[in-house]
Amino acid sequence: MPVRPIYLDHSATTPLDGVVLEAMMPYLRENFGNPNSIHAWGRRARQAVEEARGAVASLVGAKDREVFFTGGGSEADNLAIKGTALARQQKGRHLITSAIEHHAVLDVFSWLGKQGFDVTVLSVDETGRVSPKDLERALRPDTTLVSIMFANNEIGTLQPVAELGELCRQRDVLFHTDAVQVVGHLPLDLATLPVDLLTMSAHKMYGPKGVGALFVRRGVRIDPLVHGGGQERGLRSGTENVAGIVGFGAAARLARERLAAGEHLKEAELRDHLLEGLLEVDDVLLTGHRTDRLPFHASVCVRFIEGEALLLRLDAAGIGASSGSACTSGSLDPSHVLLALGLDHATAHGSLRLSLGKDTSREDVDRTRAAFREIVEVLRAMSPFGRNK
Amino acid sequence: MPVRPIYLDHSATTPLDGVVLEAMMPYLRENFGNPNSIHAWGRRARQAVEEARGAVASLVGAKDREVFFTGGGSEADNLAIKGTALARQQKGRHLITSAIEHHAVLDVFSWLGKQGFDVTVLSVDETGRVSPKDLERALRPDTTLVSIMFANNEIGTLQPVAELGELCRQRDVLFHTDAVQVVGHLPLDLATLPVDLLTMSAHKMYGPKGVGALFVRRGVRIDPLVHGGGQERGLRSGTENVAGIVGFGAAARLARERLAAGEHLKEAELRDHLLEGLLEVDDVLLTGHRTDRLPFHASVCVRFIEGEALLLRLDAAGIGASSGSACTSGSLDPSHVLLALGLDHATAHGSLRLSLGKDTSREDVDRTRAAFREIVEVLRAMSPFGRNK
Amino acid sequence: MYSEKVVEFFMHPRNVGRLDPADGVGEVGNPRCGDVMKIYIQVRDNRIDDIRFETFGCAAAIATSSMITEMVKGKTLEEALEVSNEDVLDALGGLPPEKIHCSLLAEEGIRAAVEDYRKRQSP
Amino acid sequence: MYSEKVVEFFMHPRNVGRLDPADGVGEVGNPRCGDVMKIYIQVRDNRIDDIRFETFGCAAAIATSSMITEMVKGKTLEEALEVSNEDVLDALGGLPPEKIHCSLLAEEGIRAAVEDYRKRQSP
Ligand SMILES: Cc1ncc(COP(=O)(O)O)c(C=O)c1O
Ligand SMILES: Cc1ncc(COP(=O)(O)O)c(C=O)c1O
Repeated sequence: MPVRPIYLDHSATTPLDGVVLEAMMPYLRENFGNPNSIHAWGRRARQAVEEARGAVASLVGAKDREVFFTGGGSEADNLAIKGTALARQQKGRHLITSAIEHHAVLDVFSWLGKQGFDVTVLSVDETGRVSPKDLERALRPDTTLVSIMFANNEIGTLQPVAELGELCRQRDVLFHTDAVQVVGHLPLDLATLPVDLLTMSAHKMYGPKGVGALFVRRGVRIDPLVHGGGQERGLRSGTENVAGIVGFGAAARLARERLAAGEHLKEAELRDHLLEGLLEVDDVLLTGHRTDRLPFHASVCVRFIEGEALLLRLDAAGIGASSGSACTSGSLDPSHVLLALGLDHATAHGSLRLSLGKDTSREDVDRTRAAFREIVEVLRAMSPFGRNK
Repeated sequence: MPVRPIYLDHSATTPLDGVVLEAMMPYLRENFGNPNSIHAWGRRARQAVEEARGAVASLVGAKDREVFFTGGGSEADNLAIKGTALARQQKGRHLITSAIEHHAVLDVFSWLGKQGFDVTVLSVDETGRVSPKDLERALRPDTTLVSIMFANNEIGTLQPVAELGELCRQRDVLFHTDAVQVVGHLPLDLATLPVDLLTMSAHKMYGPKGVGALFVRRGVRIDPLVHGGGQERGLRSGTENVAGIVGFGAAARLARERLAAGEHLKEAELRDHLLEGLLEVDDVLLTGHRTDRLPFHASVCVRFIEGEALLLRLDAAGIGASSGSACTSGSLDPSHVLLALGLDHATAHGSLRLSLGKDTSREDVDRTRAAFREIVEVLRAMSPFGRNK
Repeated sequence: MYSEKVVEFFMHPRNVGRLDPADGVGEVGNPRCGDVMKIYIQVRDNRIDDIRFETFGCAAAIATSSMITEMVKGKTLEEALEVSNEDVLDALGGLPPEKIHCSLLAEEGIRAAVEDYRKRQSP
Repeated sequence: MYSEKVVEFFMHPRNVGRLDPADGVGEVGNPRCGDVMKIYIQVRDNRIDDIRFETFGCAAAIATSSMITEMVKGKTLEEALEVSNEDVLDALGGLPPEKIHCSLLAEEGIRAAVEDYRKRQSP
C-alpha cells in the first residue's frame, strides 16, 4: 500500500486504544493473579476487575452489580436469551425477536425453536425499523422475552428501544437488546431506559477482543450458560480475563469522556459527508435509516456490481471496508438483513458498509469518496448490467 | 513484603511469559483486524489465528482442524459436555463422571441431571484415582459420554486416562478429559491417546487468561454452546480473541520446547524436595497420589489448623499459596475433592496447595519449607487441638 | 485467501468489455445468486479470433472470466470447449473451496458462447 | 478482602493460649465446620481478670477471638455478656459478608465461658 491505509470497518472491530493497552499492561505482566485467589496477587486482580466493572456500569448508567463480564458479545447474547428462556419456561415458551438481528441472537432463537419454544420474528420496514405496533400485536400472555437489537451492524438503523421496552415492561415481559454497536458510541442511560438485559462487547469500542458484558437488571433471574466455579456471581464461571476486563473498563472510561465532549455529534457530521459522496454516484442506494442511525455508520447498495469485488478493490487502494455480500461469506444469498429490507437479491449483492472511527479524518473520508467513485466506475465497466447496457 | 515474593499458586494461574506477551503485542496494536474481515487487516488476523491453532495442535499431537478456541477452560468443559450430551441424546441419556472433577465439569453434570439426564458419579480411592473396573461396571448401552479429568487441580493426581479412554472406545462411548492442569506440563499425544474431547486453558501454561481450547477428534459431532456468526467452524461463535489466541499459540510453542528439554522432570524433583519439607512436619498428610501426580504440584493437609489462616500467614510472608479450605470460598464444607478422598472434615479444613512454576528456584522452595514450618507452629500454638492438648 | 494470480487477474482483468457485432454471445449465471457472466466471441476459420467478457460477481468470478478468455483466445472451437474449470483453477493457482463454483461459471460461459455461435451458423 | 484491623489482630493476636487453672472455660463451634473456639477466663470480684483463647479457624475467627478477649478483659461478667458480635465487627472495621458467622462464634464463646464459670460457682 503506497499511502497510509484507511480503516473504515469499525463496525467489525476497532483498534485497541493506546491508553487502554497501557491500562492493561500491568495485568499482562506483574499483576497476573487469579482474582479468586486470596493472596496478594489475587487481591490485586480482584480489585482491578471490580474497578473495571464500575467503569462499564457507569458508562451505561447501571449499578456495578448489574454488570456481568463474559467472553464476548456473542456469548452475552446467548446468555441473555437462553438464560431467560430457560429460567422462565414455566411461565411460558413464547419468544419474540426481529428479522434483522445479529446471528448471535437469531441463531439462538432458531436453536430454541428446535427445543420446542415458539418464536415470533417481527419484520421491519424498508429503513430497518421494527414497529411498536407490530410488537404490541405479537405479545401474548405466554411471552417471556423480547429481544430487539439497539442498532443494526449492517445498516446502522436505531430501533425505538424505549418504546419497545416500555410495551414489554407493561406486560411483565423481559426485554433484551443487543447494544454491541451502540455502547460507547451513543449516550445510554439504563437508569431510565426500560431494558432488562443489554449486551455489550469491548472490541467494538476500542477495547480488547474476547470480552463482553451483559447488563442484567437487579431482580432479573436468568440461568447461566457456562457453569462452574461460580465467578460473576454464578452467571459466568471461569477464571476472569483480567487484562481484558481491565481493558474494557479503560475503554468505557474513554468512551464516556468522548460522549461527554459530544464527539458522536461530530462523527455524525463526518458520516453525512461520506454518505453524501457515496450517494452522489448514480444508482447508489442508502440502506438503513437516513437519520436514526449509528453516528459512525454509512451503508449503501451499489447497483450493477457485486460487493466483494468492490471491497477488494477498496482494499487494494488501502481502504478497509465490509459488505453484507454473499460472496464474502461463501453463501449464495446476500445478508438476511438486506433481504429483510425488501431489497431484491441483485441489489443486495452490491452492499457496502463503511464505518468510521474516532480517528477518521475528513481527509480520509475525501480520499474514500474519490476511491469509491473511481472503483465503481471500473467495476461497472466490467458489468453486463447498468443503465446503458 | 520485605523479600522477593514467591508465587506458588501456578495451579490457579500462571504469569504470562514475557515471550508470549511479545508475540501478542502486534495484535494488541497495529494488527487489530477482525479475522472474519476479508480486507488486509482481517487477513493478517486470520493468519495469526490459524498459526496459533497449529501450534496448540502440535503441542498435544492433534490435527489443526481438531482444535477449537473458546473463551477459557470452563467454557470448553461446558461445550464438551453439554455439546455431546445434547448431540447424542437420541442414542442415550446416561453420562458418567467422577466425584473429584472441577466445578466446570461437575456443575454441568448436575445441570444435565436436572434436564433429565441420568448421571453416574464414580468415586475415587484415597489417592484420588478412578478405578477402570468401576468405570467398566458403570458403562451401559445408553451411556453416551464419560468425562474424567486428566489431573486434579487440588490434589495433583493423574488418572489412568489411556485405560479409561480405551474402555469407552471399545463401547463407542465418547470420552472427554479436562486436561487444563496437564497441557503444557506433561507430554501428551492425542494421535495415540484414546480421547475424543480434551479441554485446555492458556492461562494455566503461561498464556493469557480468557482463552481456552477444546480438542474434538475428527468425526466427532457435538452441539455448539455459543451460537452465532459461525466462527470456529460453527462450534464457538463470536469474534475471535486474536491476541489471546496468538498468546496461546506462543505459550504452546514454549511449552513444547520445555517438555522436549525434559524440564518437567526437573520440576518433579523440586516438587519432591518441597513435599519432603512439608511432610517432615508432624501431622502433615500428603493429599493425592505420591508419584502419579502433576510434576509441579504439592498438596497436603495440616492437622489442627485451618487452611485459610495458614494461607494468609504464608501470604504475609510473601508466599502465594492456595487451599481447598471452606473458609476461602465462604462455604462451610471443605472441598468436594478432599472429602471424596475419605478425609474427615476437620483434617480437610487444613488443606494447602503449593504449585511450582518454571521459574521457581530451589532457594524459593527452601524458603517456603522454612516459612511453612514456622507458621504451622505459630498456628498450632493458637489451636485448641493437637498432640499435646 | 486469494492467490496472487487471482488478485492480479481481478485487479488487471484481460479482455474486459463487449464485441459489437459478436459472432456468438453466451450469458450464464443469475443475478439473484450474485454471479452473471457474459462472453462475446468473434470466430474466424473456426478459431476464437477475439473474445471479451462482462461479469457481475466477486473477485473470483472476475478473475476466472478473465483467465478463461486468455486461455481460449486463438484456440479452435473444439479446443476451447476442452478447457475445463480445473484448467482455469490450475492457471489461477487455486481458489478457496467456497469459490470453486465461480470457476464452473467460466467454463459454462465459453460453452454458451460457442453454442450461440454454432446456432447462428446453422439456422 | 479483610480490613487492616482484622489482619493486624490475625497476625498479632492478643491473649492467645490457655489458663491453667481457669475459673471458666467455654468451647463453641465444630471442627466439621472448620471453626472451634475455646475461651478460658479467670474471674476476680465478678470481673474478667484474665482471659485467653485458642481457635481453630480462619483469619476472621482468629481475629474476632482476639478482639473479643481484648474487649471483655476487665469488664464485669454482666458487661462482658453485653458485648455483641456487632460490637466486635465494628471494632474490627467489618468482615466480608460470608465471614460474619465467625463473629457470632466469638460472642457465643464468651457466653459459654461465663456460663461455665457460673455453673462451677453454684453447684
Ligand atoms: C481442572 C480445571 N478445569 C477447568 C478449569 C477452568 O479453566 P478456566 O479458568 O480457564 O475457565 C480449571 C481452572 O480454573 C481447572 O483447574
Ligand atoms: C450487533 C452485534 N451483536 C453481536 C456481535 C457479536 O459480538 P462479539 O464479536 O464480541 O462476539 C456483533 C459483532 O460481531 C454485533 O455487531
